[in-house]
Order: sequence, then structure tokens, then C-alpha cells
Amino acid sequence: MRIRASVRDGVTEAKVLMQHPMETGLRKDESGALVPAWFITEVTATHQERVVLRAQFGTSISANPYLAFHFHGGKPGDRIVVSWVDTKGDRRSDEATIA
Amino acid sequence: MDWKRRQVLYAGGGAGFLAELASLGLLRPAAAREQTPRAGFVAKTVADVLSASGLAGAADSAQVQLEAPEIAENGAVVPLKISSDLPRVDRIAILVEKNPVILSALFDLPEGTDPSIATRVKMAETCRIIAVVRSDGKAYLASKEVKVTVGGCGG
Amino acid sequence: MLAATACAAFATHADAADSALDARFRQMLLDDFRARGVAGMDRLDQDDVQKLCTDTRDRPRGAAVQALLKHQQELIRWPEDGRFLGDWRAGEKLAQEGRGMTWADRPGGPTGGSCYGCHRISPAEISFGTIGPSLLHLGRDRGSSPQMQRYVYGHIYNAKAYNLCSYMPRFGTSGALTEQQIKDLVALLLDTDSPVNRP
Amino acid sequence: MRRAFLHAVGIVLAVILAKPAGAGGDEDVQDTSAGIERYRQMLGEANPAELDEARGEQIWKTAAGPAQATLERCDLGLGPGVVKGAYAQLPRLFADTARVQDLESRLITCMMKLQGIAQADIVAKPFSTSTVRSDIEALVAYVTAQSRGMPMHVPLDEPQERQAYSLGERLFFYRAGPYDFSCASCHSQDGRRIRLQELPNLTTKAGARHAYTTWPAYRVSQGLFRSFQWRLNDCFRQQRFPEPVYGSDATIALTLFIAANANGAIYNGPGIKR
Repeated sequence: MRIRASVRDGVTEAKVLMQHPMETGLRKDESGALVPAWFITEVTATHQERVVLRAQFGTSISANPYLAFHFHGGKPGDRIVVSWVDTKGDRRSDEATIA
Repeated sequence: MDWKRRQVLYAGGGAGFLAELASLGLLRPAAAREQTPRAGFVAKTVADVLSASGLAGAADSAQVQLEAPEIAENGAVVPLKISSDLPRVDRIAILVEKNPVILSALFDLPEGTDPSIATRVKMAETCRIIAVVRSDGKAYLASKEVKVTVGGCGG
Repeated sequence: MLAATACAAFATHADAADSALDARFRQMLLDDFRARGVAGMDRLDQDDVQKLCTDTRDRPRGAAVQALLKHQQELIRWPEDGRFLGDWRAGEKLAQEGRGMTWADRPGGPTGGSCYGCHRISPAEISFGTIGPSLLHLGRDRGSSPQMQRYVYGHIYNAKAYNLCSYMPRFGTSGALTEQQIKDLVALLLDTDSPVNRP
Repeated sequence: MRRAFLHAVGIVLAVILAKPAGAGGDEDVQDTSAGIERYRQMLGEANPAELDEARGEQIWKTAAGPAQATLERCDLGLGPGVVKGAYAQLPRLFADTARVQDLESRLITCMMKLQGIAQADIVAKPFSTSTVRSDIEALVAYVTAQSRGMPMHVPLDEPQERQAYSLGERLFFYRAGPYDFSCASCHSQDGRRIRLQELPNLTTKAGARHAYTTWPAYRVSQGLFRSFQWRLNDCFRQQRFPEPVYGSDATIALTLFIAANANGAIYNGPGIKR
């Protein structure tokens, strides 16, 4: 995951890139076989342990999802954590500090 | 998408398959279906997606802004920005009208988070993208048609 | 005299360097490509047309040009039934299809004309290339007389019979498209019912 | 240019056309271009190639192979371990291998020499698929990103480098295969496109500069990061040629031809493309 966050005029902008294939289950591979669905279903972002965004994804969020959002109350050095869970039950969590 | 297609879709999907069964309501009493958190992702019409997502009756509003390109060079990645001037927005949804799964994403915004989101969606074909926000319990929307084109040598 | 000799000497030297580079180039092709799927190494062998166009950077000149054009014309197999117009709907599908004859394609798999890669054709398709000219309204503008039909058929079959170093593939000569498929493309371009020509 | 176009393409039907070819002067075409331009702008705001850069950096710094060594002593042309700016000066002649090498062939050399990995294992699957990620492509993302903002300066001082340029040029113009294509068929005119994708004219400085400095790139249509070797490989596939050998002299010569034509430009990759 790549997380970038910066604060301007009291509003923190967070930009997140997540590595994930986001397979719809409708795509065929090179041999013509259907690739099983496999995608992120939930994303949670916290700022200093407080939830600032909860997202549910379907199959039609693009591969390697990008997400940008804005919240109040952040200041440089604060901790942001972004976590996701996918249809296989895999989880991933990464953090960054606000610049 | 019909049930048979979903079976194919999730064949071999393991935990994902069970999760979707649960979200479809098939592992729960029928009465609980409306409350399942992912009900919007299996609804088959825009109206059903909206009612399953607590956004029923969404009306066009100039106070919802949806920024999307007129033409997507590739339907696999269509960048979107959604924002709103409405107060106390606590939910945002993105719908792609002609995708096999209409609901693309659902965001819950706690107090202190601005109604301003950017992400990227897949589009199966040229159609309308609909952005819905909920403000003070009422739903509002903006929509835009995005043309999806065939690209490259195609080989 | 001295200048002429020096010139000749230079030319000889340059030719020698050129032929050394030539030999190195040929060896490089052999060493650095490999057959895969339907794409065999024989595809790197040039015919007379490819060679002349390579050597002249697609601006063919010299005595050989007319003879080569004539030979390319002879390679066109005209339909025995004398008909050129097929089904424009099938033609539209072929025009959209870009697959075929790459190392990733199955032998006998779908092979298209890749027409939209280079040409504007039906008005509804906004994703079209511009390497070739726009063909929108072709039949409307130029008519669809038997001569015109034959002309378009010939061009699709073997573009090199009309312009030796055209960028357009020789779809009939190379075996990429069948007679019927070329007729379908002619119909797409010239049939009055085709979206290309509808008012 | 117009004359040259008519002459060279000569074209199918140009002689009998009432209207000039599709480029320019057409409102629909203009609208489409503006729409696509906006799409690209929005895409440029975040490039998933960053994920590959991060993964590549980790691979670079992780001990691997029989020798359990990292790639941190790899010499990419500016001395062992120097990554910053190295890509902007590749391909170039390397004394230790006595060979002109591009980034990818040089990465193979380092993996063999420093880590003791067999060449066959490295080049078995050099390109990512939807299920398997290529380590080399991630390394390419990491290394190329370290040249962002630096001027392209591919050396042509050595005879071997100049010979590679000439061989690359020959390959660029070599027409063959069932469709009679060369690289030049698509890449020797200004302002042309395949479908909606503009084709850089790689025979001009401006065209080569724009194209070379935005590769390698994240391809949104594939959801994958793609290296320059992949770019050439897929062009040859579409040319209906046999497959170029990964990291071969032919691919390096062609890369050098384009890269040297881009000299003086500011490297701006990795890019993001359709």
C-alpha cells in the first residue's frame, strides 16, 4: 500500500493506492478459463485510532484501487492507518504519518 | 446477473463464495436479507441498489458534484471525483448503471470527514455513472454518461 | 581525377562497412528472434516488395517498381462468381476485430481486418485510427459501381498492387482474410444500406 | 509531411477520396481528443506504478540466490550501487561483459554475478501476468523512478554503441511478416493514431523524447506495470513477427536507437498508459 497524507487549511487529504488484482470473476485468463472473483470488500481508514472513513467495495473498483478522501482535525506527524479485507479473508494494514 | 452466473463466478472462490452467499442472504433467514450489509452489491436495478443501501428516493441535485471524463480510453480504469456542498453527508455511493454489479462502492463518512472522495471504477460498456450522497437522512444524486472506447491494436 | 578516386575509395569503404553491418544484422535476426505459436522464423524472410520498401524507406523508385506492381496485381484472385458485395454486418464485425496471426493467436482462431485501427469507417465508432484515410461515406461519395467494387476488393486483397509500399497489409495475398470476408468488408464500405453510407 | 504521407501510405483509397484523411479538421475527432486528454489528466493524479517501485526497492535490498546477496552493489553504468540517474544513461557499453546492455539485460547480469542465479531461471518469465508478478519488472520500476527529472544522456562514444544504434535503426525500418509491418509502419509519421492512441513518431527527436521518457509504464488496461522490453515484445507480436529473445542484442539495439534519439529530454517515467 502507498499512503500519502498532507494537511492544508485544517483539512487533511489522504491518497491511498492498494495493491490488489480486484478480479471480477468474469474475466478469462490466457487459456480461456474464468479467473475466480477475488476483490477487496472493505476498507477502513483511521486517524489517531479514530475511524475517518469506511468503504465497501464491489467487483467494479479498478485493479490496484486508488482512494482519496478528506477529513478535519489532522496535523503533521499524526498517524493514519488504512486496512482492507478481501473475499479470501486476506487482510492488510499499512500506516503513514501526515506530512 | 442471475444466480447461475454467480455460481460460475464464484466457483472455487472459497471463503469469498461463502461470504457472498451470506451477503446474498442465502445463509440467513429471509427476513434478515434487507439488513445484510452488502445487499446493495447484489441488487439488480438502480432503484433496488438505492433502497438496499439506505438511499431510496434519491433526487437529482446540483449540490452533488460528479467529475468523470466524457470518454474513457479504457473501461478498466475510469477515474471519478465526487463531492457535495450538502451538510452532514454521512454516506456516498457510486453506481455504474450497466455493470454486471451496479453498485461499485459505498462509503460511510463519520463526522469530521468531508464529502469529497476520489476513486477509479471499471465500466463494462458506455453508460451512466451515478453518484449518490445522503445528507440529513435524504438522498441526492448526480450522474454523467461516460463513453467507453475500444483501444489499441486490439490484437 | 584525384577527387573522383578519393570518392570511389570512400564509397568502397562505406560499402564494405555497410555489408559488414548487413551481415551482422542478418545474424542478429537469426539469433535474437525465435519461432512461437503460428509465428515462425520464416516470417523474417523478406519478399521483393518488403525488401525494396525497407531499402527505400517506403519511397520506392527504380525500374523494379512497375514490374513489382504488375506482379502484385497478378497475385489478386478475383471472385469467380464476379460478385464483390457481401454482408456489411459481417464486415463491421471484421473491421472491429484486431486479432489474428500473432504468436498468441490460435491457428484458425478469429482473424479480423483490424480496419478501425487505421481508418474511420462507421459513424458510430468513435475509436478509430488515422494511419489510413477516413472511409466514412465512401460509397455515398464515390458510388458503388462494379468498377468501384472491384477496385475496393482489390485494395483489400492486395494493397501493394496499387501502392507498392502502402502501410496496409495484403489481407488476401497473406491469407489473413477469405474471399467472403473481403466481400463483407467491401459491402461495409460500399453497400447503400451500410451505416457507412446511410444519410 | 502531408506529401510524404500520401506518398508513403499511398494508400488504399486516398486517390479516390473526396475528403482528406481523418486527422484534423473534424469536430468529432477534436471532441474525442479533448475527452481523452481529460481522462489522461485524471489518471496522472495517481500512478499505481508506485506500488511496483516500492516492491522493486524491497527486492533490490533483499538478499537472494545461492550467494544470498542483495543487488545493492549492482553496477548499472555509473559505478557499483549507483542507481540515481543510471537509467537516463542506458543502454551503454559495459566493460565487464564487453556488451552494450539495457537496464533489463544489466539486471540479469547483476543477478547472475552477485546473487549466483542461473540466467535461464531469471529470464524464464520476465513479464508479469495477471497471476504472477515479475521481479524484474518491479526492479525496473524502482530503478527507472530514480532517474525521474534527470536529462537523458545515452552515450554513443564507443564503436559498439554506435553500431548498436545503426543495427537498431535497421531493425526499426525492417518490413516483414504476413502484414508487411515494420516499427516505422506505425511510428514514422506525426499526428497519427491507432484507434484513439496517438503514435509517437520515433524518427523525430520530439516523438522519441515524449515516448521514451514516459516508459516503462503502468498499463491500466492490464492492471500491470510494464517494462520497455515488454513494450518492444508486444509491438513485435502485433507486427506478427516471431518473438524477440528477452534481453537480446536486437532488443537492446532497438532500445538504444530510440533512447539515443530522446537524448536531452528530461526523463519522466514511470508513466501511466491506457
